[in-house]
Amino acid sequence: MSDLETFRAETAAWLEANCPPEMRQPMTSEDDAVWGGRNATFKPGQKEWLDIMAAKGWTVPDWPTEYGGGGLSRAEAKVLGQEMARLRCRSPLSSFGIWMLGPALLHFGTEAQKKYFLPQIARGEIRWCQGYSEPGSGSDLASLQTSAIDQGDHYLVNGQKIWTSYADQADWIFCLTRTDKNEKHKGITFLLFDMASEGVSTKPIKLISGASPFCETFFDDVKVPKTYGEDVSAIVYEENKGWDVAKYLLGHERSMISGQGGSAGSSLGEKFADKIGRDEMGRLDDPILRAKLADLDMELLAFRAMAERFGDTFKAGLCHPAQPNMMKYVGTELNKSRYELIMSSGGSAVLEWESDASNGGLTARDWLRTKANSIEGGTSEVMLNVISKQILRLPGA
Amino acid sequence: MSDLETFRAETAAWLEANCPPEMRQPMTSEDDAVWGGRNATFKPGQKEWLDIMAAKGWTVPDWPTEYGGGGLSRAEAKVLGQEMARLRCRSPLSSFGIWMLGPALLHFGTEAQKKYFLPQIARGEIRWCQGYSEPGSGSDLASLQTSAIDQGDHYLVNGQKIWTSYADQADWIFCLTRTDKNEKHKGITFLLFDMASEGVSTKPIKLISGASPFCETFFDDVKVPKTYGEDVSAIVYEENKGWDVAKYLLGHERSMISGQGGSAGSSLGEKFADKIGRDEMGRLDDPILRAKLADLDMELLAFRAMAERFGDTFKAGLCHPAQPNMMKYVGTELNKSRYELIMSSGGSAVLEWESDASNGGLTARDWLRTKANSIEGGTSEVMLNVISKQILRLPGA
Amino acid sequence: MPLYLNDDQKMLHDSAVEFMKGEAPVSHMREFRDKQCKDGFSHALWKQFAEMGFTGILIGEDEGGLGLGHVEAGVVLEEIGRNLTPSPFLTTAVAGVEALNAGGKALRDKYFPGILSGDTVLALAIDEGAKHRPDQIGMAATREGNGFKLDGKKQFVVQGGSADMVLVAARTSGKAGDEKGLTLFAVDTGAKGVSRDNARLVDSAMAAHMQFDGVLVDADAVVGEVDDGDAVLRRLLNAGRSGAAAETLGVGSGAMDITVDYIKGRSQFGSLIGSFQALQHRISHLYSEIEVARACVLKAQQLLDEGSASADMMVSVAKAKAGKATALSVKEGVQMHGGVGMTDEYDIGLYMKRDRALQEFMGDVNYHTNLVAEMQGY
Amino acid sequence: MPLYLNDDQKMLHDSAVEFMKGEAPVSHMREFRDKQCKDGFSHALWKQFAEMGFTGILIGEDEGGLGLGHVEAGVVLEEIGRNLTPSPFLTTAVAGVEALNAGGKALRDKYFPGILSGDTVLALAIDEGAKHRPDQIGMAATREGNGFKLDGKKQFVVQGGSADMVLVAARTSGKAGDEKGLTLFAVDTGAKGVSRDNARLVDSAMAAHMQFDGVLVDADAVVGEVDDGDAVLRRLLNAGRSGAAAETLGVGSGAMDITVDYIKGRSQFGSLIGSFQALQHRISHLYSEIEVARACVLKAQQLLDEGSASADMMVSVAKAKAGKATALSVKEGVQMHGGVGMTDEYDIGLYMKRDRALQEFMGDVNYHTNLVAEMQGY
Repeated sequence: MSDLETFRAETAAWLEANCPPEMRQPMTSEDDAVWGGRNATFKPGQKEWLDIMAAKGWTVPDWPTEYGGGGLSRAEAKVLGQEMARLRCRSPLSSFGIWMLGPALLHFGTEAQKKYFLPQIARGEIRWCQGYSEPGSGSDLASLQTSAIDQGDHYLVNGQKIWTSYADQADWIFCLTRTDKNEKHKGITFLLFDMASEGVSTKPIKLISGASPFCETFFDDVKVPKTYGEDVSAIVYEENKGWDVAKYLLGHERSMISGQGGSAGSSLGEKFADKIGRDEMGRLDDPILRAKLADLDMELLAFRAMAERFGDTFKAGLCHPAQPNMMKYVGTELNKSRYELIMSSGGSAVLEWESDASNGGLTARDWLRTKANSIEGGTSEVMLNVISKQILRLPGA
Repeated sequence: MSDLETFRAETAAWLEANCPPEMRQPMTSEDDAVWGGRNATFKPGQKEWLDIMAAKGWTVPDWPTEYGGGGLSRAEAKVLGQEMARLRCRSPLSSFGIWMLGPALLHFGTEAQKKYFLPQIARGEIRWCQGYSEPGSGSDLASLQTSAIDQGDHYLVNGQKIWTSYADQADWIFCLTRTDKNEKHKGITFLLFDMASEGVSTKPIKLISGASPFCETFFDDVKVPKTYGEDVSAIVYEENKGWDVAKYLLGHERSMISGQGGSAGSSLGEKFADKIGRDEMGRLDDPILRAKLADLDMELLAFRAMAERFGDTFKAGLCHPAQPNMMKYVGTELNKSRYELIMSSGGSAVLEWESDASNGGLTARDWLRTKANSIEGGTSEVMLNVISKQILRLPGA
Repeated sequence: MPLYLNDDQKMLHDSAVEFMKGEAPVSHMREFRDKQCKDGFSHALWKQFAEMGFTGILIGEDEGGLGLGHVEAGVVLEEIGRNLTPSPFLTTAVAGVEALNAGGKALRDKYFPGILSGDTVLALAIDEGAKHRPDQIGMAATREGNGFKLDGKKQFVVQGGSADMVLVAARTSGKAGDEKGLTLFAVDTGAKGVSRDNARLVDSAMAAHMQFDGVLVDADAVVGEVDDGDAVLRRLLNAGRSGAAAETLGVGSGAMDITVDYIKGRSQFGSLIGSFQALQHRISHLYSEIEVARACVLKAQQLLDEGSASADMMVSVAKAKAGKATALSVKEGVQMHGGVGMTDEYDIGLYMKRDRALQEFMGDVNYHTNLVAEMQGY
Repeated sequence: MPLYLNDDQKMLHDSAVEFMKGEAPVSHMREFRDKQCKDGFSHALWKQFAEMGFTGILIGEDEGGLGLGHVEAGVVLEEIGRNLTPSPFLTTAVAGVEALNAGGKALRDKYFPGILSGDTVLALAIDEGAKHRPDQIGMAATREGNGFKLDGKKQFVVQGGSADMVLVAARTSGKAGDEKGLTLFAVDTGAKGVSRDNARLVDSAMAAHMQFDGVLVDADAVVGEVDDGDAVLRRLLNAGRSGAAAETLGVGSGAMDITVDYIKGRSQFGSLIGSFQALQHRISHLYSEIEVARACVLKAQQLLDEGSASADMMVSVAKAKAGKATALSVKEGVQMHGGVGMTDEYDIGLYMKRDRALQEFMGDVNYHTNLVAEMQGY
């Protein structure tokens, strides 16, 4: 047995032995995700599962062990993911710290920052939010205006962010601020600070899906110390170089989001054929819908191949650095199309918004949620601009 | 019986009595169209039919009688068209003089120009071609460079045109020339001159369909007199105001072309169902193709309604002046889609390019021909620019 | 008949525009949504519809109505769509009245006065599954004494919860799929055995799951002919479908207009986003689609008013094309709004939700595109 | 196996790129078209293919070939597509050899040497109507003595006019539509009763209408099993389809590249048209489509080489997606070229024509999309 197969067997056995039974049930609502943080509330089994996984470093399996990670190789981490999926173990921790700030710190952070922040993230002690977009700067992120003025030992932060995910529940924020008004991209600084600081306030934004996962976040003379403790800088990378960190994270985010379209496990047509009924020839009894489902199923399978190829070439350093933009564009548009057909296939039953039969309008709310796929993390239009410029090298792009 | 119904009955009787039997057979090739001109050749019945119609003014039924027209009202002209279609009478004359120059002269011409040129057009004595596009100026027509330099009693014309329809068979040309290099739109003059003039040469362009309906046309020190005879000006409208004439004609051309998508007489799906075969339920036995045909048939019926509405509102002066651009865009794109499905439905049989069975590749050549629909007379992109600017009034459009 | 509104229709259009903008704009819909109104619409507004004469558009002049046609109904419906106005107009005054016009005088005398005064609300009980399949109706109506006994379930009965009467399509003979054997009944919702389970939809309209448990109705309740309800059902469906197409067109047209306004005012990268050519081309394409849809809708209504044999085909074309164009309009609308398009604060998301519900009502794009193919014989 | 070319495949790719660009670029295709070559391809070039080893890619090493797989065949086919190279490679060295690999040693000994030397050309006689419907094969093969007698017609036999042998799918039992009862035969074109009517196609390739009038073949001519040719036919089809997908991808990719170059050089309204955002977005979308198609094609070939059970599905996905992306590529290509795109002088129109022929070869987008639905069970 290869080392990897040994690892697989041991991992499976450990998961079987240690994962609480509640954590092996399918999630039924957004509440079932564990976000951690200072004010975390837990359902049965959640805290236990988080702690046991964090102790093993498996909330962040491929981070180095000295920062709270599992120290697994990429191949081992993949095996862990596969075994967790196979045994239906839930993810122990959802976290922008893991997905976003962690990778940025691993790449740009000082040793002191890594030692201080990463283990907190790995153990789910601090819940982070991301302060990027502002009301006036959507796709043109670098036009942001939230100012951080150097006051010697601290910055004075004033301004407003928007689309801050769960800002009302977050402990800390990683935040793009303007430290030089005379520059655009070169006047931005990537700051870390506590959301409990005086002068920080948040206001949830109600979405068309009825949910409010995002906030407006206001900074009114917020004092951000330049260092925490002895030597932990509040700035990631350097002053006025925050755009480099942001760009890195955007690329990272896009390559994460880019897999969305491929997430479809099974054929939509197969799923709906029995619900809608079959004609005398055994075909889904709505010929035009069937044609659209067939086309979508073909596209989903095609995108699954693309996702595999992207993953392989990305890891091997063989794909164009701007390729995540293409993946994000195709994957999100496909996911939107997929949900349009889910709504069409569901008919009037999935129009219901509050009924028990519709699980509180789950399908319709999910459908509306997908409309943000091609907006958040860079709009489809921005993705196409990037492809034009960086891959096709078109003039003036 | 209303006057119009009386007119209809009389017209039908006259057509029955006067239209040669050969001219009531369907056209089988491009040669069956009569273009007239100094070097015209005729098949049996063609000359007779042209002369008898011209004598009645019915080659241009709604032009005034003093210019060789039939003097019919718009309603009468429509009835004539309907009766000719019903009785399958061929058009007696195809002519850019009738379609393009005539309307321009009727709108902008002097009395002397109208008296001189229009009757020749109506009788098919002079075959005209249109000198608009140049190699460097496609969509940006007004950037044209062919120069016409004032030499007192004549202009000296130098330059090159492209996409001149049948220039190699035309007698005269209506031509956009540059008379002021310091202006763009306001430096263009609309000139009329004889293609037999010294210094004019033409070279047919071979198209992907295999046909060569267009030429490159070269002007090498061509002398164009300022007037023909006593008082017939070679300029339509005024010097440096040729762009107004061109714009008028482009609008006219677009509203003519705009009907194309609606020209489909019958349902494509119906036409192909028996050829491709039917499944056990009687449906066209290619479910995805059937869905596409159904969508196209729906779109064709929709566009037919649009064409009717456009015609009605256009005549009544109720539609937006830029609406022909929308019609041209939708109609030509639809016609291209239609031919794509005709090719799909025909399968390998319509791939043949020279065989008798495929009528010399007629379907494939027609298919390729449609690709020009969205390029000639203003590209789809230009149409969309015009809608953006003139109808939606978007900034910077 | 030229394919544009005549002077009288234009006047009606102007007054519908003014009325809906003044009395029932999007904020009105938000108000009724936010107070979780159990009927999903304002009865006071319904009275105003009556005062404007709208509810009597399809009712003959001799019966106190305006004696107008589907074109005029469509004029009102397009404004309802444009303003997302919640109202029972389509089910009551368009599809419902159209069906009753094919019924006996007794039925008309019973229901028209209440419709004309804005007191009565009708609903349509056609669908039995999650998709619109009127050719598959299986609900049973068996003869019982002088009348019939109805047993079965109906879905997606829009306004079913507040309706005074529902028009119920059921089988008096044959089985699901048979062309003959359908009968249309006017059933008072107060009748014994009728139960209604109201559900709020994505667009905050209310629709009922209805159950009929041995509901007894007189022979008088039959609209049209027994076992031959196909004709009256088709009239009802054509009116409902062309009406829904007109309302959809209003939604698509309204969504486009607010999007054009938005991109004229929003700056990114130092320019108004409406100046970006990629967006210009997409929205100009959308404009073209909406124009084509408008032509289809008007044509279908004119053909219905003429009693033309080709009305069925054009109604399906109109419902399909309006649905296609409007789906594009709300999709582009949300995308071009960007992040704010996802918020409840902006209206564009409401247009997307309304479109979704209208897509399903009386057959979606796929259903009607397939009908076009079937009517063409392939 | 990672989803990109390994080092050996990359080397093969580089040599295929260089070879095709040097020996058989678009001008080569124009030359053979303009001289109205009756075979539609260069026999000398076919010899060069053999010298390069290309014709032996799918032939085992023990039989003198390279013993490689569909990925490698696809590498060559993509360059054939990109350069519009006329060649019998796909029918002979890919689909033909794949079928013979499932046949007996006698057949392989008979044909492989000629294929390896670039002397032999094979063709595929599958289609009987204008559309690809292998499940509807009706051509009769009846037992006669020790062998079979073939009677019937085949259409769209690409390279049929110049082929030395055709692989003919016929019925030895059952009727059109039955799954069992098919048998695949290797029929020498010189056999008595074989007649061929050659036709030039839109892309200047040649395809034959073939007629078989009582053509007698030995039992040795059977490829695979009698009455059970389904398995070998599927191998032939999968090889042909994935190969056609790779060639299509080359066409689409090549068309995109020349279009990108064109819009970088062409000015209108004082700007390079490649700087117009509407065009940028459209061609960036196209780029994405081509990338996805490339992933599918490679995946299908890898699965075939692995002998995976999911290869059938992915082959259909690849043929459909490559067809869809390439149809878009040539459409956008001609439109973005504008007027010159319509002229024979520019290459883009030739890509459009080649795409059209490839779309029909071995099942078009519609056919394979439908297969995806059927394989998924709806």
